[in-house]
Amino acid sequence: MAPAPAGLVRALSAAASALEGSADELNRLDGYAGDGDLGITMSEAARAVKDALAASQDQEAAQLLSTCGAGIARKAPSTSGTLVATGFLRAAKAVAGSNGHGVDILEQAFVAALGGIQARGKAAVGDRTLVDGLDAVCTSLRESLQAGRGLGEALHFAAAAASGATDKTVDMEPKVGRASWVPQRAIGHPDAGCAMLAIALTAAAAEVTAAGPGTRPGLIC
Amino acid sequence: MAPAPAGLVRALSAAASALEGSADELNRLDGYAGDGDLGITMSEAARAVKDALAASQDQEAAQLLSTCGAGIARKAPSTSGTLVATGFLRAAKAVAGSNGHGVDILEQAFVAALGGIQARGKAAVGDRTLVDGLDAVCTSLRESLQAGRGLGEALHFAAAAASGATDKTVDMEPKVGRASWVPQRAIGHPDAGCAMLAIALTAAAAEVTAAGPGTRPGLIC
Amino acid sequence: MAMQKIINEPKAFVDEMLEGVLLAHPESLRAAAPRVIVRAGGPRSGKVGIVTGGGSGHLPLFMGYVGFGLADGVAVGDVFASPSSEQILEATRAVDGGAGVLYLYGNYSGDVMNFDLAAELALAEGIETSTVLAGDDVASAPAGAEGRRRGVAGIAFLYKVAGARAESDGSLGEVDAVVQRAAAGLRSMGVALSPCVVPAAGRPTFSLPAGEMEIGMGIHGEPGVRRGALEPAHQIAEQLVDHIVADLPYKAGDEVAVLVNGLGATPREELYVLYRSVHAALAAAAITVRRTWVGEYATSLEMAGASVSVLRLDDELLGLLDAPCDSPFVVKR
Amino acid sequence: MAMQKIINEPKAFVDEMLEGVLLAHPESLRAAAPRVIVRAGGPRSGKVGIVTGGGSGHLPLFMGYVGFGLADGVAVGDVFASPSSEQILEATRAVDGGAGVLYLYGNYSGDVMNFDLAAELALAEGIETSTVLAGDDVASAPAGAEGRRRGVAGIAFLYKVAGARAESDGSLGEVDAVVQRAAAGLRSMGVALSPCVVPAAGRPTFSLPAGEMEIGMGIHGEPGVRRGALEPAHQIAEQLVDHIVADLPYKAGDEVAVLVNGLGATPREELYVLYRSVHAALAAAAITVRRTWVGEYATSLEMAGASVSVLRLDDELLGLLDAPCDSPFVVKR
Ligand SMILES: Nc1ncnc2c1ncn2[C@@H]1O[C@H](COP(=O)(O)OP(=O)(O)O)[C@@H](O)[C@H]1O
Ligand SMILES: Nc1ncnc2c1ncn2[C@@H]1O[C@H](COP(=O)(O)OP(=O)(O)O)[C@@H](O)[C@H]1O
Ligand SMILES: [Mg+2]
Ligand SMILES: [Mg+2]
Ligand SMILES: [Mg+2]
Ligand SMILES: [Mg+2]
Repeated sequence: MAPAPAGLVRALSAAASALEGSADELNRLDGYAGDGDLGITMSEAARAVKDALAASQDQEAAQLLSTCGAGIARKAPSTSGTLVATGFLRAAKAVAGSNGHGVDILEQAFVAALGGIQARGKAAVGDRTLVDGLDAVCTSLRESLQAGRGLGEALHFAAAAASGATDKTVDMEPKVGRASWVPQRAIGHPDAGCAMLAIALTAAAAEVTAAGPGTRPGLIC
Repeated sequence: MAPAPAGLVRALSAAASALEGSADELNRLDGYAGDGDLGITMSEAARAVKDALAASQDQEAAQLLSTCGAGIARKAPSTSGTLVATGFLRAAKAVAGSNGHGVDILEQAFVAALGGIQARGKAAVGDRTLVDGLDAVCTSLRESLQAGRGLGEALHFAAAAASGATDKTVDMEPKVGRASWVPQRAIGHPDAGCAMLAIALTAAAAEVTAAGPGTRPGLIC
Repeated sequence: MAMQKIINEPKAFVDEMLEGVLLAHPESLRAAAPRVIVRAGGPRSGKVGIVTGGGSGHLPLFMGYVGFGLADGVAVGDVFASPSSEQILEATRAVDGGAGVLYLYGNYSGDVMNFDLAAELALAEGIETSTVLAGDDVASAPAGAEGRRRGVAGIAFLYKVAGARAESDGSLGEVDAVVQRAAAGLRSMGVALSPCVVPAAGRPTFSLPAGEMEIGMGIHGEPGVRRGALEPAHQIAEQLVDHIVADLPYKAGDEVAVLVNGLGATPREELYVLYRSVHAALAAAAITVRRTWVGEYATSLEMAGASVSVLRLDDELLGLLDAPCDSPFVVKR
Repeated sequence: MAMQKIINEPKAFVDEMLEGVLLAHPESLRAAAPRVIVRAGGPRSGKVGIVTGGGSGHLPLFMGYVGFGLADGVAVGDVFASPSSEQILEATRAVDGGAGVLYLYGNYSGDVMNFDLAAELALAEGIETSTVLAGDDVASAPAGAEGRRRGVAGIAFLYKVAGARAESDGSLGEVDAVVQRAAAGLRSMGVALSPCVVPAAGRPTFSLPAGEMEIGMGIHGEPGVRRGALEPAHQIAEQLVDHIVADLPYKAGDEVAVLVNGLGATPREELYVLYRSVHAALAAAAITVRRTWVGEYATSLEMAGASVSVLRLDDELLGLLDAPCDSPFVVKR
């Protein structure tokens, strides 16, 4: 049993910190047409991730992702929290059953997460949710795989794709969740869940790039 | 059956108007240590008096006072309203059973009112209530009687006595009613019920003096 | 401050409220006269009638306690103002079942005078009455001057006791005696966190800056014993319990019923947070809580705050508290 | 705006509230797991269990509906936040009497996901579940999109119906069917007059200037359909009833039960003033009110405002509404 790579631990930790630091911003975005609590929820989720990381010394990647998912499900059981937890749990399964090494396994993890989130939340691409962002991320990772990009570079491309998807939601009508109750009030602002994904991925990418030569490059194994 | 004298009707009407006009002031005074509703109550009482006056054409004085008392009891059943109603009802009885003409019958009416109010409210002179004002008014009317003053003059002296009694309450501790729950908060302000009596009497006195030669001078009969 | 109220003309507030109540609960309540509400079934012959009354703006007080196992009739005053003796007399006539009528209400001088007047008029008509005043607010007068204290939420326990004893066919003297005993062992104290607005006045009854509280404030906004910075729930609970326990005094080993009452705007959740510490403070004094009521039993329109009431129990009182009661506002099984 | 709240540490609010509830009502409620509250008596073998849950801050929703003739267990979330699937699963296990478990809660995506997840886990353990969502708020999605509507105070009627049918030993399918029928004929709409403050946030959930109101606002402060000048009670009533009646549509001759619910700070008196006009508006549409509930059945902390819910009745539903129920928060005889 190999312990989880330091790159994964650092990426998750950086994403968690970025979400905690963006709590007010996320509350504000969720407040336009939702109930303004996404920042609170994601702070809880971030704390669950950090708790999992603190106890991760001997865990392999799949187990760590699964611990994160279970913790988020317990501590942050809102819509986005439950979906993100589902994503972690599905990613954990995908990773455990794979022989991939780099971008390939990252892509498998995200595709599995997206599948789980869509099964649970029943949102389609275009409904103006974090599914839009995840879908763009999966597409980007597939392209990076084909283009033979390295892990760090692929992560930057994925973060950019999530940001781009977030920008596109500004003009979209929400079709599911709280925001769908007053769809017109959402227009003109980006979807909060999508923005959350972009913030997390941007922080993860920056961290992995910044990781010095002493750290292992691999993210999953 | 003689109809009520015009002087009585005008005096009561003037007192009622003065109380309506002082509603905010009375609420304010009652608010220092009471519940701040004396102005509301006295406005209701004033309306009851005006209703009684409007239907008074053929009533004699005792009946008019009794109608006022019943109306106040029905419309303004707070502490002060109930006491004032009791005063009117007792005054009506005193007036009906008397052969007085001027200051003598006025004195009898006020003594009866004071007796009824003390029987109902159980406040002694010095407890910082409208009983203090009424007691001073009774003393003043007795003096006016002995000094052979006319009705108008006696009323002015009575109003002055009520004002003087009100001033004295500023330094007194309340012993009964709402204000007794926080006696220290009343100190420095006059008792609201006492002030109410002074306002009513002052207006009545001014009105009786201002009444031209066309009006009958008698107040009660 | 505009009035954030769901009302029509402020002057019509009380009468429209009454119309709504009668439309909503025709099977339970009826008007015996204007602003006089009695149980729909009419008086049960031989049962002691119970009449209460007081100002509006305190629901479920007073009207909410008209029902089976509670009171029989109520005289409804204007907001925060006494009903008239005429209304009280009408209620007395309507509930008289030949066994006499108990007057049970709060110790406010306007109410006392009007109930006393009604009692004289009722006696002249051959209806015997007896009076018990709730004067449970320890903040309103010192020990030794209990007779001057105002009545607050603790009266809910007295209705329960009185109504249960009357339903079990106690005589007027028996009902009076047990309610007097309950009243003698009943103490309350409250804290206000924000004022309310009387519709006809249109202004707050008092001003209390955000971040402050007033301990001992009365349910009409009568000034309390101390104003200061808002404290945590456990400190509020400890102060209220200290005042209450010191006053009777309750003894170690006593069994009590406790009521944590919301004044209007305070969420039920906060009342339970408060009760948690009330329970602990009583336990620290070796006083055992046998029954707990938490909710809105006596309000002051939309005032924020709460009060704590403690009733010393004996076997009879406990049994009467546990008897069923049923009004559109207060139900116990 | 400081928080005028009787609390200790905001973070401890939900757990201290729960401690208070369990101290106050040990004969009625017990904790089956952290933040999982069930009836003290445990599951009755052969009876369908009913589990509900949702965010805190809405008392008596959701916990207050755990009792005889109502629900059996509740998963308690943070303020305005869903409980976890783990809590729901614990509640499910604790109330299972072998006849299956009904999930009855409000249509919020966080809650839906967690209840669905719990249902999958329960089924894996051999406990059959069935789900009915309250989605009664007509302001939250247009006709044709009923499935997207959020649940508000009308769920009180659904608990009553579900609980009564389960107590009379209906099968899971029978209980589910009658509650679905009730839910299909249930519509609500509300108006908010002031925001509330979530303790952990410390700020109002939204801002609403004095003198304004928001029609159709959700119970967590979700934006409504129209904001404007505060209107008289009768105009508010007419608008709410118009939206509700137009939506189902209720037909002339229909018989209904009506709930006028206070959101937290609005006095009971105002609810009755509102009901007076609701009754008139329904009568104008030739709809007969057979039962009326007025009070706080689903709150939003100290939010000011009210909602109106209308349930179309048939004989079975009327009978189930009239059956007794008994929880520390909701009692009907
Ligand atoms: N059915 C869904 N599937 C995927 N994402 C969703 C869905 N519903 C909402 N979301 C996402 O969740 C975000 C809101 O999350 P959150 O604030 O936790 O929800 P809530 O407060 O309503 O429980 C939205 O901005 C959106 O991106
Ligand atoms: N027992 C009493 N006897 C005589 N006057 C009293 C008594 N109690 C109070 N008052 C007078 O009544 C005034 C308050 O009247 P009011 O505001 O109507 O009372 P409340 O609002 O308490 O019913 C006091 O200022 C005092 O003058
Ligand atoms: Mg949200
Ligand atoms: Mg007063
Ligand atoms: Mg008063
Ligand atoms: Mg939320």
